[in-house]
Amino acid sequence: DEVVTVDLPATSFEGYELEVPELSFRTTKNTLLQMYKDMIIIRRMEMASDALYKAKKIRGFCHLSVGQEAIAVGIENAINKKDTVITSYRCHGFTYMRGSPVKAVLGELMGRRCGVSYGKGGSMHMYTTGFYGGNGIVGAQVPLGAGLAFAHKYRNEDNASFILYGDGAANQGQVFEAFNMAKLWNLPAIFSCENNKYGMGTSASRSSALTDYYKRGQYIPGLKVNGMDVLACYQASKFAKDWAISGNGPLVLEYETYRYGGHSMSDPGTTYRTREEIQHMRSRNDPIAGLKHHLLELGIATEEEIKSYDKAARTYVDEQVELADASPAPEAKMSILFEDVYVPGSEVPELRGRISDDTWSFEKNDFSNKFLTPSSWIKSNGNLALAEGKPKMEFKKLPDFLAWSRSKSARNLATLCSNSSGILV
Amino acid sequence: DEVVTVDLPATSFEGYELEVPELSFRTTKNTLLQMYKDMIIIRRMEMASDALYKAKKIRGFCHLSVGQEAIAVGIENAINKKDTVITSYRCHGFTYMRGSPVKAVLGELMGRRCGVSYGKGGSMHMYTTGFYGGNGIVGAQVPLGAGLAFAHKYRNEDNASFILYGDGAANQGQVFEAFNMAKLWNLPAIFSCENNKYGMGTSASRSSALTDYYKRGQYIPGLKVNGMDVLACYQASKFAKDWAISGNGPLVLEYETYRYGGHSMSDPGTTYRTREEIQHMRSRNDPIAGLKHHLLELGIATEEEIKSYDKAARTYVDEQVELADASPAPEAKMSILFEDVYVPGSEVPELRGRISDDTWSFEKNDFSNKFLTPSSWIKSNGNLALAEGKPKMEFKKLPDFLAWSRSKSARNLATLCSNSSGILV
Amino acid sequence: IQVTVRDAINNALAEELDRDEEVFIMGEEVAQYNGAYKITRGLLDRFGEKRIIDTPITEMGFTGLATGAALAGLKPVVEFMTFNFAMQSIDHIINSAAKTYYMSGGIQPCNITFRGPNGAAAGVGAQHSQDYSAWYGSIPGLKVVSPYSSEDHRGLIKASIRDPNPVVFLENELLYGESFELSPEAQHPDFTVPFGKAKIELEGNDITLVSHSRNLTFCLQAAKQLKEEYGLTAEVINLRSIKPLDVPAIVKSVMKTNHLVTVEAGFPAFGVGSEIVAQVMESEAFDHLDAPVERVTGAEVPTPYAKELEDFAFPDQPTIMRALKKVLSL
Amino acid sequence: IQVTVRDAINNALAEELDRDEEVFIMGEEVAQYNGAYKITRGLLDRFGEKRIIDTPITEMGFTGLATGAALAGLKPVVEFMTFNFAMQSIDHIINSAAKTYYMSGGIQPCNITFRGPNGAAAGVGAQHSQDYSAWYGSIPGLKVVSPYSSEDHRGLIKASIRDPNPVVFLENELLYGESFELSPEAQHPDFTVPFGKAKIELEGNDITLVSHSRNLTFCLQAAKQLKEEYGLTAEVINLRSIKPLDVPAIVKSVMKTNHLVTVEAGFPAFGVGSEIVAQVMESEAFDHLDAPVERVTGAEVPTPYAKELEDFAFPDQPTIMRALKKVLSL
Ligand SMILES: Cc1ncc(C[n+]2csc(CCOP(=O)(O)OP(=O)(O)O)c2C)c(N)n1
Ligand SMILES: Cc1ncc(C[n+]2csc(CCOP(=O)(O)OP(=O)(O)O)c2C)c(N)n1
Ligand SMILES: [Mg+2]
Ligand SMILES: [Mg+2]
Repeated sequence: DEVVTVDLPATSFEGYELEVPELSFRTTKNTLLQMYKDMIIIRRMEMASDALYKAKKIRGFCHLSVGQEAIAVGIENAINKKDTVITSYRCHGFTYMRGSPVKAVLGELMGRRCGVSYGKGGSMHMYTTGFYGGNGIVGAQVPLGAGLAFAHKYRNEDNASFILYGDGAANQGQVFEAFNMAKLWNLPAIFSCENNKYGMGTSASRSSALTDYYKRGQYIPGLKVNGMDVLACYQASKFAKDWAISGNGPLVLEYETYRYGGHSMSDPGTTYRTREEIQHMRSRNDPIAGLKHHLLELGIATEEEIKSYDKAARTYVDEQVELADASPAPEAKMSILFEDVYVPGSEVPELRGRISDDTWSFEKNDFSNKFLTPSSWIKSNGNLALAEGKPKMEFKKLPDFLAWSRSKSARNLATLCSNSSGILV
Repeated sequence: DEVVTVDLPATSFEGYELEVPELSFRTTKNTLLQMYKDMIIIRRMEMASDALYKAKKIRGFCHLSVGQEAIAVGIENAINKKDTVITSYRCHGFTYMRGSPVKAVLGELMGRRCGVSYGKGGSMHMYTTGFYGGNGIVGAQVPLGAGLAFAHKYRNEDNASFILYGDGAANQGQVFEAFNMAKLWNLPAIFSCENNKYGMGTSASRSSALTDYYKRGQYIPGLKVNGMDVLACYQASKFAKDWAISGNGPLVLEYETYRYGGHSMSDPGTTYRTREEIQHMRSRNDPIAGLKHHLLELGIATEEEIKSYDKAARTYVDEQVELADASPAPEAKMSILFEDVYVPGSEVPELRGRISDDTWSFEKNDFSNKFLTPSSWIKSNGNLALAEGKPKMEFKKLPDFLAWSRSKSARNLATLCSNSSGILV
Repeated sequence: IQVTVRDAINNALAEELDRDEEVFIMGEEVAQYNGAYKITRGLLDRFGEKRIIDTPITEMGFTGLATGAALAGLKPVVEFMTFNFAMQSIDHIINSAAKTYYMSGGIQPCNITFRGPNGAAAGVGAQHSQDYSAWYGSIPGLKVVSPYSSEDHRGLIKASIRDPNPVVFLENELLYGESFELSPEAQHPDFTVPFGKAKIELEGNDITLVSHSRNLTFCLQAAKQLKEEYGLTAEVINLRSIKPLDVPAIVKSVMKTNHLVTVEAGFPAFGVGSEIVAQVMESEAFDHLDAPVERVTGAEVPTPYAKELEDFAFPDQPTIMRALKKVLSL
Repeated sequence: IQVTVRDAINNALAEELDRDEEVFIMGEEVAQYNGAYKITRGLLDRFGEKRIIDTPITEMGFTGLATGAALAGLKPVVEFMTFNFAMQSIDHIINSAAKTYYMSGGIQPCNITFRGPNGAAAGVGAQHSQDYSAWYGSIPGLKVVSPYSSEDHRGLIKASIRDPNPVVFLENELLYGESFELSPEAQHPDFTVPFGKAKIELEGNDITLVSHSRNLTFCLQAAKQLKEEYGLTAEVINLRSIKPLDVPAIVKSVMKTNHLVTVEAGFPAFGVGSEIVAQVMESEAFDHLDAPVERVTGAEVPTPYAKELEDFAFPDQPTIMRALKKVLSL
């Protein structure tokens, strides 16, 4: 794998109480190629989600990151699997980068059993090894992420926690509480603000008295990064990880970025900003176009090759869409409904359904009061749940629950979501 | 009333993104005398509370401000009755300064009907005109106080809101949320940190990554003030009010101070700090001794006169203690228990006591289900509540509730708590 | 006229803003964006920035700030994008708003209205689907309403804003687009619905169905089915208020029908139905019950995303039918 | 041996800290100050700063941080100075801790224990006196316990720390100094009390008294008085767990005694008693009830400060006696 030198423009970084990272750095051709592939897959995946949403195959909320791909890709390429990442609901790209197949992300979005959260979490709640969600409460992930950093420190691990939050979230009080503890306790926490200029329909300057998000740690050094340039994101994230594991404590990163689409599927995204603004960002600052330019310039790939990657990505994502769409939804059974409320083996004796007859007993692995229910009901009411007889709790392969404390159960996604096109991942 | 010139030492202030107030200012002899009298009454009152607590006449929590008197006194003398003040639970001095007789403060502490909150609030919950409590949840008063400032602005009033909170409270996330909104909306909010160096047993440096509390508004200018010097407190508070009503928006003040006693009555206050430290502050920095020195130096009072003030203060507070102690507790009646849950005339139909028979009907002004209760119970159980017959709700004089929105019902404290020694207040 | 719940709230807010200078609206996206669910559409244009205020995403901060403004005598209407986010600021709703009048011995009122959608929408997952009726309903000092029809919403939002106490006004996102007839009386600018008065949506003789908010829809459907299939009539009671709870109306109905089913979308334990059962047992209606009360509730699970499972998570017509049939031994 | 509740918790915490490196304690004043109520006395000296951690006063922040550490596999024990302050961070307890295992489809557990005094102490006013049993008890994904004796506290705190789910452990400040006999079995380092198993504190035949935490004291006093004055025996049930609730134990007892009184310190509406009544009505015990269940609860008021009024705010022996006599028609 050939080594290349990347020269970032001086505008890539702005520092607050620190020296900005080197603008020139060495990496390999394959690393750059991989970043390209990662970004185009994420974009394709998000575009597929958009289409699936419009086809009414995805319900509820769905927050896409088209335009912001460089951040997830830059970070993941700079860290290792033992580092930890936590984000807001805008999490699909991160979920993919942290190891989930596209099919599992899309499966989750479509509420399928093959989804990364078995269809139980939905768009905002995805988890993989080293990835702690997808969080739906704006700002809540920030102290949670500080807790991940705390755990790294507690265990003397040489790892850092990357904590992503938006410009809107940056005003939540708990962010400042997390800053304070992280600084007091010198935690390897990388507070990473994805400043995409808007929180829903509110522009940064209407939500934040100080829009220099990289300075808002005040007593924590900060770094502003061009979040539309994956190479700057990569270099900044490497710097950040080094910073944290060198015992410097927390750091506040601000990735300046832009979301091309609306806040979520119900927001056209055009009432509070101009089409020109969006168009400007897309045409002048697109992270994928930007990296493509580098690949060509550095002679890493030809136009021809890049086209083939783009095509392969489309094919791969299309296949994953099909696989996910062909996958079944969770069975409409009470045994599945009540699964995962408590860790197997430690359940409460019963959980109640919508009426007393639907009370589920974990001991019986069946309805609690089955025999109190007039049998006539079972036939007449057309309710699957009651008619299902004695469903078997399908325990997913989970390690002994007492052993879980040490490592999050590594779920073997491969068995659930086999990838077909191997070329890209 | 004669005008005098006060020259503060240069160490009185430290500024952050602003020019510190003038060190030399003119005031009147009477103003200085009044400040002295205010401080010695507060100290006497707090000492009386200490004694009453030890005599088990005060229950639960009780947080004294001995050592911190200069802040309440400095602020009140710098503002007017239409300005607003809100504090933490350490509120007795402020309650007094905002117009409550000592008897009403002590009455509240002793849980008497003559208490400033009619005995319902206790040590941490006192309210008078322009004073919005005494708040028991650390930090909660900060956004509440920003709301007071919001109301000033909404009504185009030339007033400011002084929002007192501790060094411990300064880390609560909602403080930062309040900072942000106050700055965004340019509210006349004076965020006033009483830095007494400890939050319970935790020293500032163990709770706060940045102990320069006057800088923690970051994008809000700040001023550190010698909180042990009432003249510095006075001048800073005047400056702050001027700042706010001149349309400059919020300001963060830090009054550096010290509490001589423990955090509350159950804390000896000596396990987390040395006796030397306490002794040093008491003997070198006491605000009362400091002002006395000025009074003598400026020829405002003689040693003799000061002794007479001290004596008068003692006499006054002793009398108020007696009056308060001679006042009755709230009558142990259900009508009193259920009073004040809702504004009169807008109550819910019933509130429930500890058992269904004790359900109180506001319509009947009696127990709801009186006639369901076997009459034998009323005699046999010895429960006052049930035996009381038809108590009359004693509505306190409250204006029409729809008119309340405009001005907080000005309770005529005088009728409840008549002062005897007039010389001092 | 037919009016959607959305328009009913919107108009009522506009009228109250017109009526009283001290009323203002504060919340995330309420102004320029016209509300996440468009409840405040047009209000910024009409009333300006002073009265319709976009906040940063800082629930604890703006809830506290609005409560402080209420202590100063203003009459804030605080919109939560959903009540799930009010869990961040519930301390202010309870400790700063609900308890202050009492703690002050009756000298410090707090006229504030907290409103927004409560409970689940469709497919929004576990963190966005909780129903807080029982939690708020347990707090003395608060009034809590959970309206159903456009008339309910209109009358109760006006009553809430005019009430001198803090009120929690629980809406339902899935009702916003529903249309209901608005009677001529209800169109009056001073039309209010009193707190604590349930409404009989359908009279009946054989069983009482008690519910609030969106589940009334399913109750009315089930009542219709019961009539069609068994010739029996259900009396359907719309609680409208959670605190105070109109137990007398329930008792009266049960004394007529001798059967009771409660329907709500909250978690089953310590819920609205539980309290109704407990109070019915304490009442004269108890001796009139011919069968145990059946509670229809949300299922005892964090709300699952997949529709196949979510369908088991909240009451629907078939489940209510099962309850009716069980209680009536059909 | 006789052991205070304080020492029982303290010792159990020490043993669990010894047993498992991944257990740590975090909270305000837990380390250098030895705990606001001295529950963690001596633990800093013994286990050091890494394991016993003083936090700033930032409930939302440190609850979130500890929950994050639990997601990473550590086993935090979070002390709230009182559960009243946990209202600031209840969003993390519920949305971040309780719901995550479900939202992840069972791949992301969260082993965390939230503990501290719940409900009222003496004379601490309205903001420091709320009882949160029913609120937490309604949340699927949480386990909630409210122990009474030293044995309960010891066994349940160990069970909570070892349980792989989030547990809310509700203590009572006024119990800390109370002494209880600790049996030899209970002294074993692996002694745990199972979740959801009520304990019969006193056997009896004429009426069942169900309670939790400190109110057991008054229940036992009332049972004694009932015996002395009327020769009747009450069966006193200590719930120990709020979620899961040991309804079978209540049902069994009621089928024997035919009478039931519940006693709790929370607000009456949507409370522990309400749920018990509702579940008893759904059970076989219903037909065995000879009188309506009576609920003894906290009064429906923000807690008043003055003792004369506070005395009306929470259950006591005379009030329980009134309930017993009412239900038994004495
Ligand atoms: C506590 C809370 N308040 C409000 C919301 C509703 N909400 C979801 S996303 C969002 C905007 C967040 O903006 P930002 O942090 O900038 O992130 P972005 O969407 O731009 O990635 C809001 C208000 C929420 N989910 N949680
Ligand atoms: C939210 C909350 N957390 C914890 C407490 C308990 N508590 C009461 S006072 C206090 C210390 C506050 O210190 P500081 O803000 O410095 O004020 P000071 O007591 O020094 O005046 C604590 C932790 C509380 N009342 N509220
Ligand atoms: Mg944003
Ligand atoms: Mg302090």
